[in-house]
Amino acid sequence: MARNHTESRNNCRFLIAIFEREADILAATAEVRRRGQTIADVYTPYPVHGLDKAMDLRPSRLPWVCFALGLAGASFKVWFEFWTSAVDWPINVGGKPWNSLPAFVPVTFEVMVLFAALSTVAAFLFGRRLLPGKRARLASPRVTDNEFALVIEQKDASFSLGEVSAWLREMGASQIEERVEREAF
Amino acid sequence: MASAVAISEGPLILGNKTPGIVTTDICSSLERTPAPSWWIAIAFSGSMLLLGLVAVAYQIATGIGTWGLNNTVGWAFDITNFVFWVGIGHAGTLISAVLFLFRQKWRTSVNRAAEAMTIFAVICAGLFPLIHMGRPWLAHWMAPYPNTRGSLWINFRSPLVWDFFAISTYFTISFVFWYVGLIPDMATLRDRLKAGWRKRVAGFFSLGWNGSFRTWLHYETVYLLLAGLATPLVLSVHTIVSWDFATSVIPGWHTTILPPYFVAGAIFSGMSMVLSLMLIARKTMRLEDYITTRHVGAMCKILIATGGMVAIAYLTEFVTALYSNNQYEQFAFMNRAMGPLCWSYWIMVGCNVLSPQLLWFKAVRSNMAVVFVVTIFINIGMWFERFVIIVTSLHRDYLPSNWTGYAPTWIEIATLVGSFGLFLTLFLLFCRFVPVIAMAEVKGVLSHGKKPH
Amino acid sequence: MLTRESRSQSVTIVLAIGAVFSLATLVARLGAFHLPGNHQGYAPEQPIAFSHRLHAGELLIDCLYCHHGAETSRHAGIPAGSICMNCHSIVTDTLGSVRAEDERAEEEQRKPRRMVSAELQKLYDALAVDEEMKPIPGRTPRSIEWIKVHNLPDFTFFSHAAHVPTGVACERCHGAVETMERVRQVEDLSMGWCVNCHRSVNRIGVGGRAVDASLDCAACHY
Amino acid sequence: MMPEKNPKTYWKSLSQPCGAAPSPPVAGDEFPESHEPARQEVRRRDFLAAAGFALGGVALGGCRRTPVEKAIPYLVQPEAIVPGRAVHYASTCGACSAGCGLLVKNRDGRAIKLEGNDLHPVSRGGVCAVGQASILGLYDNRRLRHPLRGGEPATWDEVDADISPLLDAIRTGGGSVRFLSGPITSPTKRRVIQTFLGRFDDGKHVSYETLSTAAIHQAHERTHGRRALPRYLFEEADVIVGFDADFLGTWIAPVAFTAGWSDRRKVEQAADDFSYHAQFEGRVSVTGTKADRRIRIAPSELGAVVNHLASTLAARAGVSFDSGQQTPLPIDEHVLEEVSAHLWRSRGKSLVVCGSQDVDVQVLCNFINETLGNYGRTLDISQPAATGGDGDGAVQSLMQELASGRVDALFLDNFNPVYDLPNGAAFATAMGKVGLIVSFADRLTETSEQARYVCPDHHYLESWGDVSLGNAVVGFRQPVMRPLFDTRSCLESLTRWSGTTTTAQDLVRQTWGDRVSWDRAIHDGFASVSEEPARATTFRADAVSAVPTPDELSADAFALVLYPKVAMLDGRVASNPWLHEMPDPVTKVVWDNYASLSPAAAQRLGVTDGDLVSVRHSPEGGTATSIELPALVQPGQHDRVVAIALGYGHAQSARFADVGPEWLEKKPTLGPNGLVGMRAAGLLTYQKGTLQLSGASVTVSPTGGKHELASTQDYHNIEVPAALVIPGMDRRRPMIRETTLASYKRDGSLPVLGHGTHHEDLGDLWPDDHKYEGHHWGMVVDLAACTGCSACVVSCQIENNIPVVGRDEVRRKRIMHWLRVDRYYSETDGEVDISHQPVMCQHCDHAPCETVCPVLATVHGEEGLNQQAYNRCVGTRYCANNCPYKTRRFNWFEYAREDKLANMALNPDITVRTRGVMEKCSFCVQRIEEARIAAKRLGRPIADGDVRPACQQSCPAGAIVFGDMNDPKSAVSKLIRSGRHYRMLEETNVKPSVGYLGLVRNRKEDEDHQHHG
Repeated sequence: MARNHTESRNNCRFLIAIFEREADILAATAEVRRRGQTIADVYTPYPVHGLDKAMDLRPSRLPWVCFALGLAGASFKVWFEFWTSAVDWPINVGGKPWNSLPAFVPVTFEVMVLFAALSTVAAFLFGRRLLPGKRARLASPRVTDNEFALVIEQKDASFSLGEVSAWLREMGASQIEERVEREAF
Repeated sequence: MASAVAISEGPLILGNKTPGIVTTDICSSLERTPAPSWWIAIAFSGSMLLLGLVAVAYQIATGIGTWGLNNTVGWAFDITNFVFWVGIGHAGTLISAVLFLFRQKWRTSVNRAAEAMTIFAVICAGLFPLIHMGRPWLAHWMAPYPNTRGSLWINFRSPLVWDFFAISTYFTISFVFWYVGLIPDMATLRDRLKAGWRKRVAGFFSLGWNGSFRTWLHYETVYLLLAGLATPLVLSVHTIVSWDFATSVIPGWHTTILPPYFVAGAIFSGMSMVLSLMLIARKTMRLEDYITTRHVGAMCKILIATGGMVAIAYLTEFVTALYSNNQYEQFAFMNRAMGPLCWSYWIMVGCNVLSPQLLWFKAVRSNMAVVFVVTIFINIGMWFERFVIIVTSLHRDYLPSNWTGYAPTWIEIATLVGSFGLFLTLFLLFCRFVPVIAMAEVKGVLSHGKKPH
Repeated sequence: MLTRESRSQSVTIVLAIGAVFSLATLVARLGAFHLPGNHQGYAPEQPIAFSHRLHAGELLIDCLYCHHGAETSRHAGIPAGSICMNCHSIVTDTLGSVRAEDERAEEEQRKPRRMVSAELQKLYDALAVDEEMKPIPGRTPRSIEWIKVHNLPDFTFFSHAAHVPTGVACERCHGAVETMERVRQVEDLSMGWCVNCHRSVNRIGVGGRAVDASLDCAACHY
Repeated sequence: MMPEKNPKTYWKSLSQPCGAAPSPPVAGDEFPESHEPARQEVRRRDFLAAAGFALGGVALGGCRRTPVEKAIPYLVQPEAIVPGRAVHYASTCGACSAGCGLLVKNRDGRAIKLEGNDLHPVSRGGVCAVGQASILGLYDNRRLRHPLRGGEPATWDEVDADISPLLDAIRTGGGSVRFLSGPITSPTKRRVIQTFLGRFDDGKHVSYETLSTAAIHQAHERTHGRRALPRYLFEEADVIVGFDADFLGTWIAPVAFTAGWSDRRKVEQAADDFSYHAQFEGRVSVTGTKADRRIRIAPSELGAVVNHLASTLAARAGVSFDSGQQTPLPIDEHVLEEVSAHLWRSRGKSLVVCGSQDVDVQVLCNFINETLGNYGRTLDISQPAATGGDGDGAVQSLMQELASGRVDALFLDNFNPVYDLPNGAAFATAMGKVGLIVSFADRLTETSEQARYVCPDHHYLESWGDVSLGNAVVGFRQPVMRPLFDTRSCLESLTRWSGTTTTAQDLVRQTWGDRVSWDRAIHDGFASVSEEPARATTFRADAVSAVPTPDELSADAFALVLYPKVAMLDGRVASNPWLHEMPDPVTKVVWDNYASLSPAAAQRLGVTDGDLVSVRHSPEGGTATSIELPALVQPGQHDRVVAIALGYGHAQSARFADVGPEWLEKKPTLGPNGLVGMRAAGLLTYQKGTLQLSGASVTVSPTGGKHELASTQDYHNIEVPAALVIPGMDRRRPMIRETTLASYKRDGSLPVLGHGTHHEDLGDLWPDDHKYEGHHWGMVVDLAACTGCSACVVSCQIENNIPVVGRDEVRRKRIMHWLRVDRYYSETDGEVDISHQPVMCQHCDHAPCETVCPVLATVHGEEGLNQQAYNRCVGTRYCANNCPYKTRRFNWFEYAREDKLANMALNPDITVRTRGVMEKCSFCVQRIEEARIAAKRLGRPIADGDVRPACQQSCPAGAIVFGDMNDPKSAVSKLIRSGRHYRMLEETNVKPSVGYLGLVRNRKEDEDHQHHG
């Protein structure tokens, strides 16, 4: 994202190759990288197994968000329960001790899960700029149906449209299109 | 679990589908005008819902006295329905989260509907603690917020507070989990539909999804994390629900076996409900290729396993009571089996212990009609299990002078019917407006276009 | 035509302005905001414009002279007409107007007329007494219907007798009544306000004396 | 205590003329609703309802509207009244003729609670349920608010102007005037009636009572030459033998008798002095449940048993007694021997009482008491109370007189012969022949609506009066509030029609003159009268003869026993909802009467609870009467007896049509006859000139119909059903722990419980967090003393504004009483032992209810109270589910009713609860707080005895003791140290603050029915 962002001022040229089979897109993606081209992104109707390796993507760091906020939520809650029950207004409830730690566990757990899950999803949506009502910009209208789109960014002048198109077709691309956009999809 | 349902019986999805066919198959049922059967169904469930709404409105306007409760039996249909619906809900989470963690690919055909069922069941469940209050308009007092009372907080030692947190968390997480799973399919729908309000709605909820694999990568992580969080959550929720009873002093409630017993029961009842619904959907929505005998068979095996756990729990309770040398404890269980409400106990045993034994036979498992009947029996039995636990324990506790009976009023029965109405109405609307099968996930398990293994 | 981006920008701006505006309104009204049941600042008009400033502030009449139930009863009590009449059978108007009348009478060389203020006339009307403070035959006295200023919810038991003898000053809850022309509810009388005072007096005592102010629910709710 | 007459000054024109406590001076307002505390009750509910919508209101918080509430002061400050402070006035209860001492709590000019007067020599601080509830009669909206003339409202002047000339005409014409009343215990009233009637040539006073004791009067006339009711001194009796006399429940003066009886049943005070009590009866009375030995006999067997007892005792004493033609003894002779031996051993310190209306039997009882030397010791005829004693026949002769048209004027006291008399309808017809009927009834009844003039008497709390209590003691009555309505004392009416205008106060004062110190008598509520000499009597042995043997019952007939229920008596209180909803101490049924049958009899007839049976009485030569009633199976009842309560089917009960909440599945409180229960008075018979409540031969046949009875208890046995118990395990639940006197004296403790319920105190897990360093309130209930009379239940209901819910709600087990009395049967060899156990919130220190409340609506106080904050409650009912004692009560509906008059009886210190909240016993925390504030003002700590909850206050037996458990010298601490103290369900470690003292029956050890686990 960051890389795309710096170039967003300028118009970029993208080459979009559409594939119809999962096996073809996997092969083509690997081939693009082997040939040293820059993959802007690959668009698939479902998470294609192995594509992350083919694209050489790093694993997501969202688990850290999940862990940190889950822990924060749990700590906050256990403190809050202790503070309300034993410090702010200690009330004798059924002769139980002021600090009834075991009784605080269930709510603490629930709040931990709630914090962890919501923060992870929020981080994901925010990180991928997925917002309600946002207009989707599609590489191909059927990319959410049954097509796989490989989008190659034309980084430098040495990019040869014809050559790339040719071997992409060879790899099974059913359709190839060039598009000029202000930013990536 | 994984071994119990190990799949080696052929392809998951029949009919040699391609992703495009999947899209068409699933979306076309949303795009057609609804079949008359759907209209009949929604009219039926809608009237049930209406009946329930009238009953609840009457009850809130008049008082809890319109239920058959008394000074000894303070809970009956209300909390029975609550626990029942929470239990139903758990199967959805289990199918989507636990089976996801166990990499059970067969879940993809059923997880969407199962998750929807979870949400609707939790809505139904959440309704009951609310309306069972004497003063439901003060329900917000359950939440700890700063106030002008000093501040007077809430009692974190009360299992009802735990419940409040557990159910609201569970609903939130289930909803988020379901919605996250729905985002790609919403995008599919958006891109298929012609311009119109449905396209705009789908567009709004698809959050601008464009199938980017970078997003998919994070998405899969999120999904995994949610599954990982939902799994202990589902266990915790029913454990907490069981603590409503287990932490009390009432014989028949006050027992340590309740948490595992409840969780097993929840899975058992939920699975049977999922199966009931899927069998209906399979037939009415012509999804035989997606929900195959293999799916049904796998779920039947889960039913046998969880039914067995439940049966063991029933037995253990008795043995524990017998061994306790505590006259109240022993009486509570003798009274269940032979007291004035023993019919409810034997319905429970008949439905939950005996009827699933039929599923040992493959012939039964592959006969959809018989399986359907068995699942209905299990649903009935599991409702009665909660009824037995709540009512038979309460109606005859320590002091013989307090012993009473219990009989529901029409208002209570109408409320139960209404909760089914709510559930079915929501489910039917879901079938109409939301892809009932997780297309993106099904596409992922198709053999089409993949390199042969 | 606006581009898609600029349209979304303008929407954002409009939304932001709206948000800021409503927030500002909200903050401005925060001071005036009361939860339901909180009648802080309530100062209803009374059937007789009785001035606490005059009676308690200027004339230094002790609170307990009129509100004599405060020491022994849960209600401090609104003084009966008979208590007013202890003074007002003689005092019928302000000193100023009585003097003025005296001077005028002297000027006009007549006996000064009895001056009766308009507000006190309401008292005499209620008690159905004439200028000589004799009952007017055929007229039934009516009670004066004062408007209650300090209302506690009915589920709250409050006893003046538990507070006044312990040394809790009247102004602690009622504010500086001796400065008020018309009585106003100064405190919010919320449960938190009660509880916080109970908490603090348990630490610091009342007038230097240690007290035991209960924080039990049943101290007030039963 | 009484304010003196206010000197009239110019603005005090509204002060009270007779010095009664002034009501708020709202002129012409019958219901002073503008009066602040009364209105608070109404607003309280409104507020709670409104608070419900608080959330919605938050949004509207900005637009604030303050509800205008008015504060209306007195015009003239009465000296004795501080608004908001209660004043107590001593008076005498007027609910029955026993005349118990009262302290009437008066708040802001209205009476709100009746408490017992501890100093009272007869009742000694107790008040029964009926007495407690009589306060509601004051605020009864069916009361007449003015005199009636021909059914139309009239003024007193108009009525007087009519009646006086009519009476003059009768007087000059030598006509006859009759005054019909219930038994009159007031010397002043008797005097005024005599004066009034004395002006006529033929003036006669006739008195009558359904719950007649005429046979005792007549028997004493025969044996002692004095037609009187002796004073019974149960506190002096080592051995008590009762024959069909429910002296702890309804007979003559149950409160005084309970106090005396229980004096000798307190093991801690009198282990060596514990009385022995045997009871012979056919039905199961409250007294029978408390007897050490209860012997079931049919009414027809009573004579034979008394005969045998008299002859054995005569033999022991060497007195001649002609036992006549001895009938075989219908009971085990060893039992009779045991009773006789006990009596003989305690001669001079024993007491035989008999409730029979057979004069011959009563004479024999007198003979037994005389033979034992009990006269002058345990019963006294030398200074009896002045009661009526016209004999039951007088009213029947009066009826003939009326029917013949010879009576010119009939005056009817505030009572209802058309309902009470077996031939009431005939009486009503006979009344039609009388020219002038004047009734003093406070309402329109079957009787008073026939009167041309109804001159409503004051309620007794509004009147002056006196009650002769015997032993030269007189109880005094003073008005505790200004009369609510335009009523007039019957005394004043009669005086006025006699031509003078003396006030009732002066009339009472004239009666006693200098013989009592007036101010002190009014202050105390009673006085000893000097110069009232005891009249010695001698026993006339010649009057004694054996009882003739009654006719045998035919094989399929039942002996009818008509009896007054503890709460309903003869029906005089049939308009009181509190009493209708008070569970019967023995059957636990509310809002109905029924035909009680023994289990064997019910089986023989093939009926069970609620099956309608027809009870038919066809006297020889008379017309048959029958009533249809639901059956009730009553363990412990004689197999040949059918018992039916009087007092039901009363026209006044028609008003309860709308009691209880309205909703879809509501079932009516009233029976198919539009009334509560069935009138059984038609089955009363006359025999040998006395009114017979029992003994008539009736047939009982099932009709096939059904009428579900509303009972507060479904399961009655202390043992759980055998089929539900694992063989070898304990069937008996240890709620009631009992022992025999013999084994208690030996062990000093209760029998050890079986394992499984045995409790070992393992100490506290968190000893430091909750120490209860100040007071730690606790209660002990003595099960040996408790008779189950339920005075505490009604007292609690009144004190704590507990609503009446109606028959259907009780049937649904939703009674609201905070305090209930559990009744258990335990059966050994066919003999039934009955135990009563008052159960209220146990205020557990480890309260299970508190832990589960999500919103902290029920939490523990610093002094060990389990507190319930209604305004915080959201109504999950979790607390009630988790209460092992099930003492919590939920407001299933909006039970509170908008009855401005009846709501004046509400306690202004207590919140009226709204729908949807939980409530329960608070240990009368308002009384604790009141005592705390009072003690603070006096600068001393709360002393033992300062706080007495309503239940303890009213208990005639002193069975309930409340106090500080931290104070080792307090009464409650002393009882906790007793060997028979136990706490219910202590094995659950909930640490209740309420304890019980085990039930002790004076039996030999081998008779011990207690199951040793």
